Amino acid sequence: MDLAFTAEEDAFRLDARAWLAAHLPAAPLPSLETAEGFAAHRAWERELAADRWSVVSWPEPYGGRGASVVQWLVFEEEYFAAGAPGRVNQNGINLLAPTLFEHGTEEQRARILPAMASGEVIWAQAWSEPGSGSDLASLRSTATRVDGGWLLNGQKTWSSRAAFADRAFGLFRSDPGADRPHRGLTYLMFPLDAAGVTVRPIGRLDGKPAFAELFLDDVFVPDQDVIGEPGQGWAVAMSTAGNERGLTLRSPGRFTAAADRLVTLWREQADPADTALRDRVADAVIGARAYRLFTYAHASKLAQGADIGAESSLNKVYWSELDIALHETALDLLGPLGELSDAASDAPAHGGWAEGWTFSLAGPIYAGTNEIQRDIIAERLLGLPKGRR
Amino acid sequence: MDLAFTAEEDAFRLDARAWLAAHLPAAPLPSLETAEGFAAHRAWERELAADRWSVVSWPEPYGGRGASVVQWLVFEEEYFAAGAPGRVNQNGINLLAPTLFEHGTEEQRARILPAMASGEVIWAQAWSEPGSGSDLASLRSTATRVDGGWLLNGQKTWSSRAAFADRAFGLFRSDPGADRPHRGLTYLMFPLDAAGVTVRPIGRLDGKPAFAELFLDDVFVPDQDVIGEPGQGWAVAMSTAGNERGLTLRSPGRFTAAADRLVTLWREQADPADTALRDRVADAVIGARAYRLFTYAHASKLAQGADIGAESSLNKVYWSELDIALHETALDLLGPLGELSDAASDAPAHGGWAEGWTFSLAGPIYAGTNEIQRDIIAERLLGLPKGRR
Amino acid sequence: MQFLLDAEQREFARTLDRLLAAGDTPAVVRAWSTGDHGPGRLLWGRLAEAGVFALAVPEKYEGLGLLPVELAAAFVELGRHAVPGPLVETVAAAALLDRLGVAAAAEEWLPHIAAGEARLSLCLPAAGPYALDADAADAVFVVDSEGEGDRLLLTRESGPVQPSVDPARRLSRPVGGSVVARGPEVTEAAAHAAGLAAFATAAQALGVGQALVERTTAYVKQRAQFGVPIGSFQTVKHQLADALLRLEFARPLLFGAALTLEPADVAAAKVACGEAVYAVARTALQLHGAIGYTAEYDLSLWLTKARALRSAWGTPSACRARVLADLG
Amino acid sequence: MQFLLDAEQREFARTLDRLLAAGDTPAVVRAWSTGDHGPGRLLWGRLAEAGVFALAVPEKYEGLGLLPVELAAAFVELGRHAVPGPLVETVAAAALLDRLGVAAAAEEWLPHIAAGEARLSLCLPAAGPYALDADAADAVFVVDSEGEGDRLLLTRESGPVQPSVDPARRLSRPVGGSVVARGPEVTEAAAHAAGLAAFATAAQALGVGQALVERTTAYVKQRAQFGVPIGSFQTVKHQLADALLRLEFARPLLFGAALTLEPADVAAAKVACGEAVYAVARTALQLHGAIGYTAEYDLSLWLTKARALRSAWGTPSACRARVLADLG
Repeated sequence: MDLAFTAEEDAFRLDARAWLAAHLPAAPLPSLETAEGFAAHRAWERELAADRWSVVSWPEPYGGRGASVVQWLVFEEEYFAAGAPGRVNQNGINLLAPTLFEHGTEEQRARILPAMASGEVIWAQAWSEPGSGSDLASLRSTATRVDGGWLLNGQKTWSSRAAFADRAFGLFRSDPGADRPHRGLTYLMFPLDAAGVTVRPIGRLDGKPAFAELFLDDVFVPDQDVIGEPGQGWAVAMSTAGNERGLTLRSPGRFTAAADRLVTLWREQADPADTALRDRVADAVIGARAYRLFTYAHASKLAQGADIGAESSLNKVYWSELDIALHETALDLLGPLGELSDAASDAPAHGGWAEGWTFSLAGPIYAGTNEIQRDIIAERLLGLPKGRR
Repeated sequence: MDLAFTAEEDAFRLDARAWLAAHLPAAPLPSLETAEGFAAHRAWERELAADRWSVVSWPEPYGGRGASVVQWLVFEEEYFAAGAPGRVNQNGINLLAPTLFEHGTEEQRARILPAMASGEVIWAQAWSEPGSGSDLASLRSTATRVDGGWLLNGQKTWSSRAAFADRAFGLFRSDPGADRPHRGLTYLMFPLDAAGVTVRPIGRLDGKPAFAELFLDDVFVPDQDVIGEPGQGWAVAMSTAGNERGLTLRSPGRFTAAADRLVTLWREQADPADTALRDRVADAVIGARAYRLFTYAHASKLAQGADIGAESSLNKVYWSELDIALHETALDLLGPLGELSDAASDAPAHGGWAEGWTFSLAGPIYAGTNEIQRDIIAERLLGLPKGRR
Repeated sequence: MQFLLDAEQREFARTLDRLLAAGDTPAVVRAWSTGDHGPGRLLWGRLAEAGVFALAVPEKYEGLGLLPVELAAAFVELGRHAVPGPLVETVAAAALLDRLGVAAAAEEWLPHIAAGEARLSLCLPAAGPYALDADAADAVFVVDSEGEGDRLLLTRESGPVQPSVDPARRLSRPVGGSVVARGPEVTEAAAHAAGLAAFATAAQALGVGQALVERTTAYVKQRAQFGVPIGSFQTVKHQLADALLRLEFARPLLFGAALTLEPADVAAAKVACGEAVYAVARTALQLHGAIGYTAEYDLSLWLTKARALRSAWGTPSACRARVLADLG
Repeated sequence: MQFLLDAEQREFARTLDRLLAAGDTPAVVRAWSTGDHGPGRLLWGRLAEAGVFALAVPEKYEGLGLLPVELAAAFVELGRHAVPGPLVETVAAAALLDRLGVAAAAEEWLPHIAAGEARLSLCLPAAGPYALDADAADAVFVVDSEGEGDRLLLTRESGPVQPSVDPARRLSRPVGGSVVARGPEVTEAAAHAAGLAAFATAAQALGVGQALVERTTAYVKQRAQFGVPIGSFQTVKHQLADALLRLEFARPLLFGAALTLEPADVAAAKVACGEAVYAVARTALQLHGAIGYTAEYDLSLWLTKARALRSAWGTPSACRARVLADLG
């Protein structure tokens, strides 16, 4: 049992650190949930990609470095420790790409992945529908077979990044007569500027259009943009969902970096005798450390060929609650400044605490609500009987 | 809107205070969950009764003072503030007596209540059975009609006080053919030393026999010890259950007094700069105050003739969680002493924190688990649909 | 002992509820958030007609006397309908001017406050450097320390708006001002005003929490997943039960504080209402899911306010300290 | 990077598990609680044969060297089976004697510890005045401060037993003793021993928590109310899910600390394991209901230990302070 990095991993860390030090934007980019910020973040993706830092864990032919899971974790630690910008293409990189690696064709990978790696094509996810959130199997948008492809109809919602992105991916009901709700679904990709697509941006709590509604009216998708077999979309998507909830969406480096910033804030702002705040700061540090070590244990299991499966639900609940607690502590440390939005001229420079807090509040909701995750933990990890919930 | 006491209420308070000051035992009585302590607490009941302080809210003919709800609350405040002994007959006074007042016959009241008021007869409750805890309607012990009375058979458990008490009350299935599980039950009283009754004391977490199992083998109960109509036991018991969960079982005076003792402990033990402990002490003070005021609002509603009903579930959850938090805070304040049982010679004099903590842990379980109470709050106060749980 | 609102007080609250329900308050809030104060001023006038501001003004200045129970009942409704504006600050400023005893200032402002013709903001040292909605106020009263003691300033320069996490709360650091009074009387009046502000904020927070529980309860009854209303899931039930529990045990602390206005009682009410409203907001958001996370859905008007009210006019930590400090 | 127990370490834990499962450990605990140490001593001997105590003794004293990972794995199993006795204290005393470098004392005690022939209790200033199970120990080491610095005493007088909330933990204030060493070496060795005690206690706590979750999971699968297993109720599921979550995120902190034994890492593990075990015990009790509240049901053996282990050898508050103090 060890936590030692190989010489290669150490070298990889130093490479990443050096590159980030040389390339990091001088000032924080504008919020990626704005048109201006989206463009700035796309440019940053391009810069990352130019030196093969945008998708380190992918094979080299697609723009990656073939990094191991541990190398990827190392990269993420360096990335967040440097305070580097948010990743505007994370829907594509974390959700769609793993599906393409597992279920896509060679043609699809060659066509789609390099453009994703370079930021040329930014992806939105299109999972939810107005009636289907936690109950994803109840989707009603349809894909109808036509010559050479499919026609999409219906409505998607909570489509993150869709306000400014280029393409989207999601599930559509291709066989309305299937005997169970999660059968007869097909996994498709489509352009957001295609004929028949209407994108209505939706502002999140702070007003920024972090997601959108998509209205689809006879949107043509060629066969080449179906992933896996038609009708098998649920099985195809589940590998992505596991990924979304698990290792990749929230890397430990994000929380260790945030905890470090919190400690700095605490030292600047707090009376060290205020043990109530001190204990919460300590809990953030301990929680981030726990999440990091838990992830290294996962990485070790993966390296041994083990499957993570339902354990990813533990990750999801843990990081989402840690993230909220950490940001609430920061707002309390800020005192009267804690009410300010990051757009306020008085807001602490390089803080981002208000936006971070707003973002954290969504954590227990998206990628499978924490209620669903706890059901999964109880049923699959502890073997408790299924109930009606 | 006011919280003002009348001159009569103020005089009542001073009377109670003076009596308590004159009669309070010089040293704390031994735990009432021991044979020695049980006897001492029975003697204390006798002393209370001699001056009509054992059942102040009862009518005078039965040994009470006809006190109003507010006067009862005032008495309880004084009682707990004085640090007076626990009430060994609370099962009788708080659970059985309200049922007798509502559903008993005049003969039953005359026969049973004065002996209860004086401590001559101490009562145990016998609600639960091994298979029936939260699901009380699934009781299986039987009452079989015989000439002049009933024969009881079966097993009761978690019968608090039964290790040392004189008599018990509970529900028995008198009509096994009834169409629904909560029909065909009869409310009966029986002596614990009757032929056919076997009492097996059960030690709680600290080993003290705070409750017992009762094995009933053809125990004869005369008709005069049935409360209400045979077969109507469920309806009869529900009034008692509401009472148990509501105002009477846990009077606010208990928690305001405990919070005061906690503040004293905090001042003795804690670094005032330790805001983490300070905040928890403040929360106990605030919580006890909230529970007191909430109860005064209830008392005002009752005085207007309103029914409390499902609101008593709010009480139950609140005081049980407050009680645990308060005692956990005390244990943390005590530092290394916090691990000691109250029997330890090093334990703080007049502390009782360890026993209080042990006792508090049962709060969310008995008198309807807090899970059941939250179901009731959601369904009856908020009108949410019944689920399968 | 009659620790319940009487029939007249309950009717007063119902009147405000009807008035606000009829006034499309969400549209007023959204306008206010963009700096359009017109609809908010109209609503302010109607609230004044109903007597809200007169509750904080003594009779000799054309008010109804300081009536804390009615004031609490009113602010619960104001919170419940997410009414924007320097409501707390105006009544607290009234309390300050009344307590200060500088006749000219009292005569100049108090009758106008009672009549709904003056909106005031307020900035006191204990509550941080920001004044709420100073850009919409007729004036801002500022207490600061200078040399030998506290002084009270009056300014009409609100300073640039510093956006809050609640778009309907427009913060700024007021600039300059002329001296109205100096000395220990200012300190004492400021403490009195800060207490009343904490008290009114507690009431407002309780009302916000109540709206969040009401709206969430309604939502989970109709929102279906897996073929049943989500309100039939036990964890949904228990989360809402806990939310109700928090509010129902914060409420008596609020009205208990109304009867005394003692600092420790007000602090206890502020802790309980402030912690409750934030916890309830978390629950409301979680049970709504993504739709609750959007600015266009009205729930957001209450959600964003919850965090701000938890700390405004007395952080939980400061209030807990006060509760223990005053135990004597 | 291989942050998992290897096959040999897992097999070692399984061996201990089998040994303890075969030994009717609950009966041993109950005897121990009444002061009957016979069965506990027999079990101690079997644990020593399996190599448990040798893990804390260097090879030159007939041990296996200080092997923190294996020690953690072992103490998880000891906690999981609620093994009574001064287990933590004996390995911490071994660490103290090894670090102190007083050859005579090390030679006298360490080989006997490794062989399971010596049970030691330990009393260090930072952890309060009580020694655990001193009445069952062959000797008690006590560090105290006198005049110019710390000194290490050895005593065989255990003092009267002070009952703990956990009947299987017999506390006392040891009396008198002869001086073994003085000076800064004692201070340094005591700090090292306190760290190892906190570390072993964290592991024991994690094991206790694991047993509580295992037993409660089994119970809710078979206990029926309202016609179904209570484990099918969503709030029961979620309470157990949260319990598992706490343990599974405390575990990596424990083994992370094993790799460094750095005070801050040990403190983080102690906070997480200590808070987890107490929270898990609350859940276990609640989901068992009344039966969990009884001394005769075996669950109580773990429940009562949970509270004690949360604070033993480092309160959560002290450990949190340490985590931040050492961040540099």
